[in-house]
Amino acid sequence: MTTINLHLQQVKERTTESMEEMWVNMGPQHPSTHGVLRLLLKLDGEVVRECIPYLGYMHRCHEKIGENRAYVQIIPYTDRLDYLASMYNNWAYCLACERLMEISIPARAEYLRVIIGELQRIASHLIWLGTFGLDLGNFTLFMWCFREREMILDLFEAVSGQRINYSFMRIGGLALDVPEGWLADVKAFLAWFTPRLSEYDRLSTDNIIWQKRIQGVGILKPEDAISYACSGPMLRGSGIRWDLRRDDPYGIYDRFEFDIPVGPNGDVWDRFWVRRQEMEQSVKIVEQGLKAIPPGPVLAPVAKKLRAPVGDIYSRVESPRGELGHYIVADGSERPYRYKVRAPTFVNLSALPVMLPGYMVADAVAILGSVDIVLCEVDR
Amino acid sequence: MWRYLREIWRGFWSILLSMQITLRYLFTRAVTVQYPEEKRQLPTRALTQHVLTIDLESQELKCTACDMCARICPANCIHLAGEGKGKARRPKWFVIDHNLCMYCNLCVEVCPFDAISMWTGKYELGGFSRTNLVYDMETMHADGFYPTIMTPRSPPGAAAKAPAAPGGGKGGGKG
Amino acid sequence: MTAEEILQQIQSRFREEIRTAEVRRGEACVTIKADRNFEICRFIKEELGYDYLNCLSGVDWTADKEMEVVYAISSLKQPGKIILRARVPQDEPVLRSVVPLWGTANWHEREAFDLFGIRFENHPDLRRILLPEDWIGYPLRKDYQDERFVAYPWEDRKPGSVPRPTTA
Amino acid sequence: MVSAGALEQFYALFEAWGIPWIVPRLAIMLGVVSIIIGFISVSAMFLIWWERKISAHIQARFGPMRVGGWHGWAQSIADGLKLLLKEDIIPTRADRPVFILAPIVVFAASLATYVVIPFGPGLIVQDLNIGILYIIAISSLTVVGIIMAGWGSNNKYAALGALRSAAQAVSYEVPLVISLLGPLLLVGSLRMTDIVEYQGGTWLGILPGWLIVVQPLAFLIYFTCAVAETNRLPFDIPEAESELVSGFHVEYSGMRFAIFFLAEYANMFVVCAIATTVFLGGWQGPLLAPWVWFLLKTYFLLFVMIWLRWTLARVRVDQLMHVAWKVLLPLAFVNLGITGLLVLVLSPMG
Repeated sequence: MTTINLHLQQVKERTTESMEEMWVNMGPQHPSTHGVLRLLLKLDGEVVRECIPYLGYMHRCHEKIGENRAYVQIIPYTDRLDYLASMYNNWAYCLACERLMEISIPARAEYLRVIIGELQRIASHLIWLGTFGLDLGNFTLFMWCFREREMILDLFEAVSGQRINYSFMRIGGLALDVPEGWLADVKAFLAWFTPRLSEYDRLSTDNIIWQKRIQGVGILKPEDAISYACSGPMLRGSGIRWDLRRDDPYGIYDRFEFDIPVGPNGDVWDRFWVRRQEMEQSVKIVEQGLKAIPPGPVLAPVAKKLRAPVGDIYSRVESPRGELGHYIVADGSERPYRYKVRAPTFVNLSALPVMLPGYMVADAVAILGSVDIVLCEVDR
Repeated sequence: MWRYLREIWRGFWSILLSMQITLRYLFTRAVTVQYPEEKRQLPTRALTQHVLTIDLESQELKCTACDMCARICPANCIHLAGEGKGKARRPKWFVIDHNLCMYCNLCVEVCPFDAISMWTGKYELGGFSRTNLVYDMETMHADGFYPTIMTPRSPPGAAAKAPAAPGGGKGGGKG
Repeated sequence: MTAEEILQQIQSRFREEIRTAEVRRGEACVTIKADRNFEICRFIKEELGYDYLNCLSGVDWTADKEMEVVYAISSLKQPGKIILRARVPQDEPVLRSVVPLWGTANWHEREAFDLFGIRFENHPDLRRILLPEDWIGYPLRKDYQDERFVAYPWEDRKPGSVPRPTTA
Repeated sequence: MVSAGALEQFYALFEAWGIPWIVPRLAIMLGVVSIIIGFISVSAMFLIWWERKISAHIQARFGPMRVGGWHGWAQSIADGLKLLLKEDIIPTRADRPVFILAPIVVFAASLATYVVIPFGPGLIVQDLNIGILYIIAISSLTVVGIIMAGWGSNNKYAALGALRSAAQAVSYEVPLVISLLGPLLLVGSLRMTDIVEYQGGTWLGILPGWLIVVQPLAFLIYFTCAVAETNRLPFDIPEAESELVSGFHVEYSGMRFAIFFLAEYANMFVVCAIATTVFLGGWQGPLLAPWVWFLLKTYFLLFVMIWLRWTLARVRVDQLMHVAWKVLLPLAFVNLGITGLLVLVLSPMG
């Protein structure tokens, strides 16, 4: 080895030594972690080399609470899991119990569940779009999305009396029928909402900065998506056409016509675009539901004190964030013996350390935003 | 070269388009409700403070202290004791700790006598101490007709007053 | 593949390890002995093609002095679901980790370790995930005791008993 | 602001009384500085209020409505008072002198640039014959203050923000200066008043004689760079609220934070004032008083800056560099080359 080469190598070694990688603590209090999530990022300049998530800042042992409550009493607690899609959590839990206890619910309740659930999906995606805009620095989009979401909350408030934590579904149907004129209000909302989507597009989708920021960033390969059991828009963004509403239909989703948007590349843009299109599909589903909804009761006659037969069930639905599963073990008493929530964002978030390395800090924020986490659900 | 220039033009043009839509919004009406001056009209079903409903003729509480609501409450925030036997049974004391209440409406749904309601429209519940949110029978005693799940619409007979029953479940203001 | 076929395949391959096997609600439910859980999972993933681990959850069967790990496995390409249960003794709850098969098992197993104290061998990073690192005990075990934990007075409450809040 | 003759008389008066020559000059300087600071504070407060109102109405809300009665006009004053009264926190492990100096450096740099802004004919503190050069030189001092803030805070986010800011300032100075060279070639002077007076006539008899008419590309490049120089969206990566939690001033609170804030808005005013002077004909305009025209044009540009901020998302660091070196710089050179050629060809005839 010549002297110059030796010298070069020494310089190289020294630079790799002195090029210190920096551990940056992103969170628990950080505007872009959407709650109290702590990410430990190893930064090489602006580039993320490694990411270690720390969870549990919101842990309240939802499952232990569930084991100490009667089946009906758990419903209000499910609201507090994914507080941006409470109706869907209600539905998922009630559906699990209904499957376990073999209760069938009236047709009107089924239709109302679909209508309300899809409105909830729109609301949830809206808030995702808004906060994602916030992550990318576009505050205006956030406010616009909130305005439309408020209208959905108004609709839900007229139904259930609550704006966030509805506790509206019951085992066997719904707590109440919708008030008079509510379905017309939903129709009016849809008519107002559809043109708004193109306004959002003007501000975000068509905008070059928006496109450049999220295209080709945070790629999640399909095999990784399956290995990490990602679900919902995360999975569909990676090019896998999988939607429980179509592939394992629950409720009456098999009666509805809708497309399942997928993105080919698995980058942040695809996840964004999948959610953006899902809003349109949800509008379509709600419109079909409004046309077909029959009159009748909304609550099946169920016993006051619900007891589930001995056994267990893993029931899953397609919540706005992905596969929301409930694993319930019943021992024949009024309370579940074991109650586990397979939170979609908990599982989706576990793929974050795979997606982050190699991208910049600004991308890290966008990628984390594209996972669409709700920390209350992640930590349970 | 051509692609380069077209890319620049596309970027410039898309930014102009975005600016056009924000400019249009600059002149639209704001949707904010200026809260203390203006108040939002709540729908009938808005869950607010608990109230113990009364029989409008005899002005007596409908509650028979059957403890159903206290048993169903997931947060364990309802406590009561009754006195008397049979039909004459009435609550001796009745306490709801609103600090714990999750507004699930289960207590109202389970009540067989239509004796408790959350559709009261009283939502300004703030106080300076946690004990302000612990309601006893006196604070929850209804002063007139309140809609409930069994009688959701209007009071029977025109004589009764309806303190908080805004009409229909409208979806709030639009645009 | 129907649930019966799945059952048949697993049974023909791992006759010794299987404790019970049944088909319920169209799902193949298999209870296995814990010592070869990894091989069975690999068989299910690689040879039966059920490559999507929906959920991994622990259950504490105190009455049987056993702990259980439940794998809910399905596939994105074919119908059919498998509920695989592996039972381990309560005083020595150790299993092989399935992280090499499914990345998602990482956090699920950490959660089971955190809340049930089930230990997974070969897990790359078996730490507590939801609770603080210095937490003592495993809260989801049925015998978990903590002075901060107040049981919900469900059966034993009588009208008028224990008026906790004071009047305003 | 005062004509040279009057100043000489003022100095002579003091000399006659036997007071050292430094005293009247200091008095004048102090007076000018306090006028400028007063102007900066008032305009910054107005700008903050204005930005909040514009952003609110873009987002279908009202913005501040309470303080002061009519549309919350006194909100900024109240906020300023609050910031004055707040506790001044200096992190224990901060580099104290650097930490304390940083906001002052930033503010001083933006303060100094006000000296050569021509508000109207005669309404200029010091009409330097190198006015533009002076502004460009002084305004790049801001970045020193920002790096000091980032370093002195001893915070990783602040350091990242400061480094981003340094990279950004270095890159955007280049196209900014080169885009200004085109108009300056036409004018043939660096003096601010000369530039404004050059734009007095009309182009082809109908268009106003503003340089934006013949130099639209230079104006766009300059304006883009100006947005970047003032660290505003879409180029606000040094503070990048959602990534770096407001970057270099993350550790600042109270009055020091207020000074950063003030300097940002003062800088905005400066870059828009330069754009008005160089491209929009400065104080030139019919009917209204010259300084009104100047302020109107400047505030229109400020409005565009605010409007941009509430429309666009933030770019990434590498994209920022891409825009500076691969888009703006070549375009600026092209513009400069074409302008130079035209000047060369046309000047013997004209």
